[in-house]
Amino acid sequence: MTISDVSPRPADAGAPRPPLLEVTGLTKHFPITRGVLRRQIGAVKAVDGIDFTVAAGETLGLVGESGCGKTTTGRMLTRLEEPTGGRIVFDGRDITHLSVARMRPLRRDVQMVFQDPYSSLNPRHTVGTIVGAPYRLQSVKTEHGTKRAVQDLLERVGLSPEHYNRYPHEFSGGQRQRIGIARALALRPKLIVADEPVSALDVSIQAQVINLLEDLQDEFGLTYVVIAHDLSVVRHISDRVAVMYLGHIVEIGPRQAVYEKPQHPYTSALLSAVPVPDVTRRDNRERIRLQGDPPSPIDPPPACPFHTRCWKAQEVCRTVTPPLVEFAPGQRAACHFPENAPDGPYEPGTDSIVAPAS
Amino acid sequence: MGAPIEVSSGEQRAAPEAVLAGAAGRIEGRSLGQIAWMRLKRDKVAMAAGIMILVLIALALLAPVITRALGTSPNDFNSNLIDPVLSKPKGSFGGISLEHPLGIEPINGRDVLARVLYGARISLLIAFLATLLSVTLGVLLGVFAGYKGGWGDTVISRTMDVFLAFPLLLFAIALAGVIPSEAFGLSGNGLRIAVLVFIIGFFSWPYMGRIIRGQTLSLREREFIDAARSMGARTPHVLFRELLPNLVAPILVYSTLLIPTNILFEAALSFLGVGINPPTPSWGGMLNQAIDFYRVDPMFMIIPGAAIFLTVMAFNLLGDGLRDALDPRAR
Amino acid sequence: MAAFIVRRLLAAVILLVVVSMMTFAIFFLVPRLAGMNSDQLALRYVGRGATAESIEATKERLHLDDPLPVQYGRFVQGIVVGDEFNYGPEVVKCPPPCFGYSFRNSQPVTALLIDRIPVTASLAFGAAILWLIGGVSVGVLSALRRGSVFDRAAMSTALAGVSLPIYFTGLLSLALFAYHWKLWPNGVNYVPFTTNPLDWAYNLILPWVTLAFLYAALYARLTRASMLETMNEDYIRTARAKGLRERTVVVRHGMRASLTPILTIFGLDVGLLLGGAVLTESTFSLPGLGQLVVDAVFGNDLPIVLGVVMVASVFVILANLIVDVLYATLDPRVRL
Amino acid sequence: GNDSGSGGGSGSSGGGGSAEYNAASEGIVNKSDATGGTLKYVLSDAPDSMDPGDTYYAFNWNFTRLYARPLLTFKPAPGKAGLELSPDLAESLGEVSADGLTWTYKLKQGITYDDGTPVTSKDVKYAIARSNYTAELVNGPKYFAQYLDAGNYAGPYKDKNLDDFTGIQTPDDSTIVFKLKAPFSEFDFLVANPQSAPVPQAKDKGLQYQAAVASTGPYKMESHEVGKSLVLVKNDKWDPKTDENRKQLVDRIEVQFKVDANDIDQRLMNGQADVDLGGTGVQAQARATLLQDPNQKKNVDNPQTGFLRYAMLSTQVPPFDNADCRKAVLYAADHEAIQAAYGGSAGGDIATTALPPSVVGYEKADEYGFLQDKNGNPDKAKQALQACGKPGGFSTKIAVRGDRPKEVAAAEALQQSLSKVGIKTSIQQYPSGDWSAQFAGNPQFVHANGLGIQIAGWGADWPSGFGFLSQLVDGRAIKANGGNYNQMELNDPEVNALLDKGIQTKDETERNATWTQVDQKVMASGALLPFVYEKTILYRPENLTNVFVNPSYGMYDYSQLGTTKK
Amino acid sequence: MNRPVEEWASLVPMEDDAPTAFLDVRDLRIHFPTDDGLVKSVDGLSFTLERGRTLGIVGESGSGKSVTSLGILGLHKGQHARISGQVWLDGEELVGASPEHVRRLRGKKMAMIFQDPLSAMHPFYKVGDQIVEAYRVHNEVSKKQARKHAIDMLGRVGIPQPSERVDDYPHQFSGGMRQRAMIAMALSCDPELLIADEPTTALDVTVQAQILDLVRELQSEFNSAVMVITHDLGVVAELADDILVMYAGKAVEQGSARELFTAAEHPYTWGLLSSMPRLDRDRQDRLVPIAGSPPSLINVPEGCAFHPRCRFCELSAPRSLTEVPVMTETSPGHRVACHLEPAERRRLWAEEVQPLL
Ligand SMILES: Nc1ncnc2c1ncn2[C@@H]1O[C@H](COP(=O)(O)OP(=O)(O)OP(=O)(O)O)[C@@H](O)[C@H]1O
Ligand SMILES: Nc1ncnc2c1ncn2[C@@H]1O[C@H](COP(=O)(O)OP(=O)(O)OP(=O)(O)O)[C@@H](O)[C@H]1O
Ligand SMILES: [Mg+2]
Ligand SMILES: [Mg+2]
Repeated sequence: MTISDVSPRPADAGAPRPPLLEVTGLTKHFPITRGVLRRQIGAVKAVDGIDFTVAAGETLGLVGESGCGKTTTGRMLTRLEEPTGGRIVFDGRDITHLSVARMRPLRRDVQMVFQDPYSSLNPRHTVGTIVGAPYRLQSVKTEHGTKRAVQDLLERVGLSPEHYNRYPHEFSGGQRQRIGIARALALRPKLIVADEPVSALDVSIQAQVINLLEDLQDEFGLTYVVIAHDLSVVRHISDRVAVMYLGHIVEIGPRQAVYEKPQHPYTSALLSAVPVPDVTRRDNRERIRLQGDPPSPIDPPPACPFHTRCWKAQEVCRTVTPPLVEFAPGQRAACHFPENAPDGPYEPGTDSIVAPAS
Repeated sequence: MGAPIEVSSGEQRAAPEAVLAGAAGRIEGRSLGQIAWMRLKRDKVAMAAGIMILVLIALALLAPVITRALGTSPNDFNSNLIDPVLSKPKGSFGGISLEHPLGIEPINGRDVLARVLYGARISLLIAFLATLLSVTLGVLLGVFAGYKGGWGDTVISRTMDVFLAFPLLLFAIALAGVIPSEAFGLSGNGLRIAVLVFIIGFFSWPYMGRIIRGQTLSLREREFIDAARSMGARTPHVLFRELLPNLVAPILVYSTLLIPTNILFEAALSFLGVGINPPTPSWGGMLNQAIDFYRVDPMFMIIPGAAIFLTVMAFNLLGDGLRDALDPRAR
Repeated sequence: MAAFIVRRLLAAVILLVVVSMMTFAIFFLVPRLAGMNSDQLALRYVGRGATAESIEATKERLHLDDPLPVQYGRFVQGIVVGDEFNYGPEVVKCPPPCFGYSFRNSQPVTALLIDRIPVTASLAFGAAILWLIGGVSVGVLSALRRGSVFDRAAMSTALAGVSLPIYFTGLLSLALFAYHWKLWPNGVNYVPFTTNPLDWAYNLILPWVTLAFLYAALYARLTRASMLETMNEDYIRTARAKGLRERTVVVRHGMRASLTPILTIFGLDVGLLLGGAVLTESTFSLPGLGQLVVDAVFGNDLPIVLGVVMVASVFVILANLIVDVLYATLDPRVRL
Repeated sequence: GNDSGSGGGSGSSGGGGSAEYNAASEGIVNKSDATGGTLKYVLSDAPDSMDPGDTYYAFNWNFTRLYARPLLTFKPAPGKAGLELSPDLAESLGEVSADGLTWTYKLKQGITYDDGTPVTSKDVKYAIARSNYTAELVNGPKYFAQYLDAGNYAGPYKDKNLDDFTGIQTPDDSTIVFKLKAPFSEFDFLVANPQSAPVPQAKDKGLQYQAAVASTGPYKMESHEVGKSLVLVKNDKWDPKTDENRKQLVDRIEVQFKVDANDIDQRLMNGQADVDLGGTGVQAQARATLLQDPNQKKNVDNPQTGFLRYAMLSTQVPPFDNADCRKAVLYAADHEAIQAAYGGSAGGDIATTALPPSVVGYEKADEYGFLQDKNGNPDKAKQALQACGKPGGFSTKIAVRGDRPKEVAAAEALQQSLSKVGIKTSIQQYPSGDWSAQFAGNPQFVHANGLGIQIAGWGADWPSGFGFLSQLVDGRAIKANGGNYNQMELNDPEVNALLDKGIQTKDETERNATWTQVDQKVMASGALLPFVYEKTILYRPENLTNVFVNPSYGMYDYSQLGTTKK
Repeated sequence: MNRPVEEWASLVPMEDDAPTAFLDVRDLRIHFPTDDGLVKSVDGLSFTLERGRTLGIVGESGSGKSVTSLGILGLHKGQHARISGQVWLDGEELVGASPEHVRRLRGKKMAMIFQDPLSAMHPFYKVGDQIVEAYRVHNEVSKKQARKHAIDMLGRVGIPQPSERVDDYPHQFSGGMRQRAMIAMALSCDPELLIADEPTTALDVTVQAQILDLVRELQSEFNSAVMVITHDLGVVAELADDILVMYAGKAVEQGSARELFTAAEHPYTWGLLSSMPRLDRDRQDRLVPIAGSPPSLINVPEGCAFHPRCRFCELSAPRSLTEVPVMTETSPGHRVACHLEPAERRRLWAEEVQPLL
């Protein structure tokens, strides 16, 4: 028996809604300087032209290996990093190059949850100060005063209002992450970018935070961009998933499609590499084992960035950049030889790693 | 199947306990400062040093009262106690007696105890004010350089290099030498103190600046800074509300360690003869006088030397203790 | 690496220019700001028999009437292409690097510097070797026996060491060792190494030990802290897990990593000392750069002050550079 | 028996006084003609120059005679006789013309430099030209430039033709004639300065001449590392027959500069050095050791140096523009405490006059009763305050050279005694380097900062009232721009007139009486508060022979010393 | 299936009993006195491990996993740790043995792979030299031979061009390569016991899979005993034959991997299993977390350390609040420390827990 989605999710409602966030050709290159005059001799192509949209109320999961540009993307969305190129349109406004001052009012609508619960809270501030900071910074008046609002928030994220005067070091990792979430929620943002919100937490605590994020989304109609490298977490939390590799989005689509019928070989490889806590299937799994590590973003391979590790790579992969093509409804991948495309070359066996839908 | 298990009720059962973050037992809204204070209280040596510093400050403040009670004064001559031919105190051990517990000065027989006490005022005052100045400069510039990076950082860092590459003492001597007797509405010793404070403070800020810059650099990478920025915090807010409170510990520690350095600096200047105007006593000045007599009247050198030593040592001990207490890694 | 060195050398030149300008400003500008005119400046150098004519002549000879930038330009020019100097009946060439001539006794500053550097260098290097050996070994032992009687005693001594002014320890040791116990009945008198190496060493022992005591105390504390930190590193655990002997762990793994930063501080300290150990030299009356410059400061002998400051800065900058290069060779992670 | 004593060192010291406390102040100790050995001089500082024409230190005027012979010099004798002049290069003292404007000297025959070249009167002329008329040699006094009638002579470095220097004429190689602007009766003293020692024009290297001075004396330079060391060896071209003023006893003289003052004492006592070239006496440390130990005390001399230590009360700074206010300070001063600052009784005798005793013209006087009321006379001081209209006292500043510990101590002592009568003072320290140029010697500065009291000292350029006082009390010489030694700004027409009169008076007795008058006038003004007639404590190593203090220099006469050490 | 409750202690052979297992840890306690109190990092831990088998130790952060492994290697010496209990390795007791003796065994008989390969390798020495060093302490060979061996080892663990990379510094390696190098170093002396402390936590999934494969291969090749420490149940499931679950310094459940995944009996194990989202099942609507936070090791809750977070605490109250449960065998090779009745546990597993997985 399966537990399918109980509460109807907006993404499942089918009808496409206007996107809250629209990203086109987003690029970030960090310059590398060298020599006597510190000339720029190259760049870390951390993010190299990515496009995606996020509809209001949905959750987009961003996965990929370390260094593929997830965090950089997230930081550009919240304008903590100035994009080198491309466009970010939020709620109909181009925020790509807004000045700090012009950006300030918009910050109410875009908030961030950070990865490290230990470094994301100022150890010298009380919980009340931390969670109340958004009100003060944005000069927002609340009905019953900031303190009440903060205490309500604390209660909402599962902390006690008495914690108002305590300091972060008195809390465990999971509780700190709740404080961080409360802070992000304070101004009732439309979009929350969460960069690895649970990867620093203990297994036993992760689920608490994931549940909380989901509950809050329902309650406040939030839109999430969740960055994570843990594929199971991403599957659990996202409506749509984008897979990044070396600064590029190689596949993006609805959760189910991506996990069950991945088009890009890299997605398949990722999925097959996840260790499964099931001893019974230990020895009869078929695995795709990628060789080596991702190449350096300073000097990425030409054309398809994945061709150096791809078992299907052919000459065309080395010369022609595959466009992001829609292979199934909403599911797009950048591959010359997609895995599960109806008309693409088909390699049997690799899809067996994913449990069949019911 | 089945209703999802109610999460919240279960979660509130567990008491929020910091795993080893603070002390065991009840943790009732205790700030890191309070924890540090608790740790410090357990550090007997640091506490003793702290008490000694307090006593010293009290002695310095009460110097007029104490000397009056003892019936001495720092500037009164006791020529009758001086050997007229040899210019040194009659009797042994620098003329130690009941009336003059620490002996008397050669040449004119001034009471050494009174002078040491009054000297403490000058030494401490200059050291404190100079420390204040260098800490203020060091923190402002260090935070700015560390946080802003780029050109500002380059310029400030290079400036710090320049200052550190300087033979400071020379400049101090040179500057102290050209002090006019009246300036900025100050004159006499007031002006000299101001100038000494300026020289010492102005030349020692890079030490603080470097430390603060380094700390700021690492703090800047902490996510709470990004958090503040992502909420639209302006730079002053980030600097003063977010960064500065986290710099309190290093500032406190290194100020405490800077004070003894500055006491030594002031003493060195006085020792080289560019200190405070006579007859106002200062420890370095007393040592300077003592050079001429250190073999015939060693007490006169040992006493101000010991005063400097004990004070500097006390501040160093306290600084070490503070560092241990405030060190986030220390357990 | 080469680019790094070139860049640093460029930066060093800029730094030297800044340092020299600051020195210039302090010694040339501040007196003027304090209300001195060029007559009074000249009066400093004409002696008791000053007449209006000799003041005028001195002003001219020392270029005191030139605007500051011109004077500074002449100074720089002297260093780069040399200068000439009027000795009276004849004009002599001063080859680069020419730091000018003493305002007081008209000696070429460059020669004076060359004369004094060996004294300061003898003092600095001798003391440096002592304190490096003493401070580091005490620090390492203290760290390894943390909390032991040795550790406590060593650290208390070290604390005392950093809390004692050098002139105090210097005078005390002179009083005791030199005069009371008559180990140096004539005090400390510098003898060049080339004249008599034994005398050289004999006369420097006291300053060496005194200076080294201060620094050894500092280094013992630094080393101990650094060593404690290193010995907590994961790679030390790895070394132990490999089954290495404790000695190997401490020496090859612990000390290698913990002493590298100490070495860089060491380089800087020696660099600073080479520019003149003012207090030590004046306590022991060693005719080094420090003495020279203190005398020059008190005597307003600006060319000497400038010369020593420049030499001192060069030492510091060179030490910085050497330390950085050394660091990069010792720590493979550092890329220049 | 043979078993007693070590060696016969004492045997060679034929004749002369024996070692006793202060013996060399009045007589010659260890008179001896024994030759050989090396004399080691040490100096705590570096001299301004070893060029006889470019130095203003008494010890150097004393010492340079070993290799430079001026026209006249002071008699090598202890006591008053040492204040007299004796012919040196010249055959006799100067012959003055009737109008007092021309002084003529004849050179002795057969005097040569160390290379054998004969000395001519042109060389003497050249020496004076270079030392007084050039911008390079600035250290020495410029009396010749001041008194010679030389027009606008540009000096030998700018004007190579010596004939343009009309202030001095050399009719022949052995005659030299000085032409003065105005009569100057003490001109002989001027030519006793080493500036009149001949310099061959060809050998003059200006500032570098000091490295290799052409010698006329019994010694010549073997090596001279400027600022570090100097070695003199016998000059075999020196003929004792032409020179009754010098001896050539030791083979070699070594001078080491920049030795720490305390170490100098140590070396003298350990026999590692023979003479402290500076002649300023031992430091406090050694003083205590020497004076406490009778065995050592006999090797100590305690002569007067000819220096007066004093405070000047600035007559232009209120309330010291009122003579009674000045006198209040004089009365209130605790001379004993001040004497202690200068080293107690061995550091100087309490001074009561403007002229020190070693100067001709000195007459004993004690107008204010300093000697009776050694600790001050508060009653008189209060009367004086009353008289000046400040019965409750007033406040002022004491300026002092911060790098002179004794003067600082004296300032403190003065401050203490003044406070007892209600005169409040604050002490201001200034670096001695700029003392006269910028601070105490600069009237504008003094007025602006209200420096009422200034502490300093003075020694005569030659031991006469004029030599001592002319710079100190002549009000017409006050320079508005600084560089003054008349820091009290005393400008008393009577004093000025007396100075003019005295220097033109040919009769010595009458002249000296004028100086006494000046002294009295100055004291009466109350602007000068004499502290002490400075004395030094000289250590006299036992091996030194022919040791005596020449009062003209206030130290041992270096032209006579020998040693028993081989 | 209600077998009489037997005390775990009675199952442990007494000291005089010759240990039969290759590694036999008995009642190991490692406590650290600190200013804030006594940290009982490991508090009465016992387990055995045979050659050729893999033991997985799971538990959340701070439960004492690393301290246990370091304790076995004798690396707490000189750290003010209070260690008691016994560690028998191949018939030798190590806790009481001389440090020098244990040192000789380290690296040769037992070796360790650390979690963070960057900080675990000396930044100043070349990778090859660090392997050479490990090899040469225990083998009298020339430098050249040792170097050849190091290159061999690097090749064995799958580093491309080992003869060139041998001269690289650790920071020049990528994360995966560093971990391989660590493994090469650990295996350089063919240890019989290999302890891997979170060998893949710092790595990406694709690299993690490579490393897990490698460990598996090497184990079958060397037939060594392997202890894998992790908090990722997936990793354990891939590698381990047996699993030990730790909580607050104690073992709470131990059994074969199959047993633990199919019939876990401790509520904490249930919590672990149900709180993680799993790719191999359908996506659950909600995850079932373990409530609360991990306990402090200074103030371990009285009674069952897990009781403040246990959903079923009431069922065994008040014992769970006062009495420390002991490890009891519930089925052969499967032991649990829980106050719940075994039958009750099985019922809860079947009805409340398993369906949610
Ligand atoms: N400020 C920066 N300057 C230079 N390079 C940077 C900077 N920030 C990130 N990079 C580089 O950009 C690339 C992408 O980094 P990013 O942090 O976005 O990756 P990520 O996907 O979040 O990785 P991880 O999973 O490790 O967090 C990396 O190669 C990183 O080294
Ligand atoms: N030297 C020590 N002194 C004091 N406490 C220590 C020491 N070493 C470890 N601890 C404590 O012992 C407890 C267990 O630590 P351990 O490292 O074994 O946890 P772990 O299970 O490995 O956790 P993780 O999964 O985070 O690695 C921790 O609370 C730790 O703080
Ligand atoms: Mg990231
Ligand atoms: Mg661990």
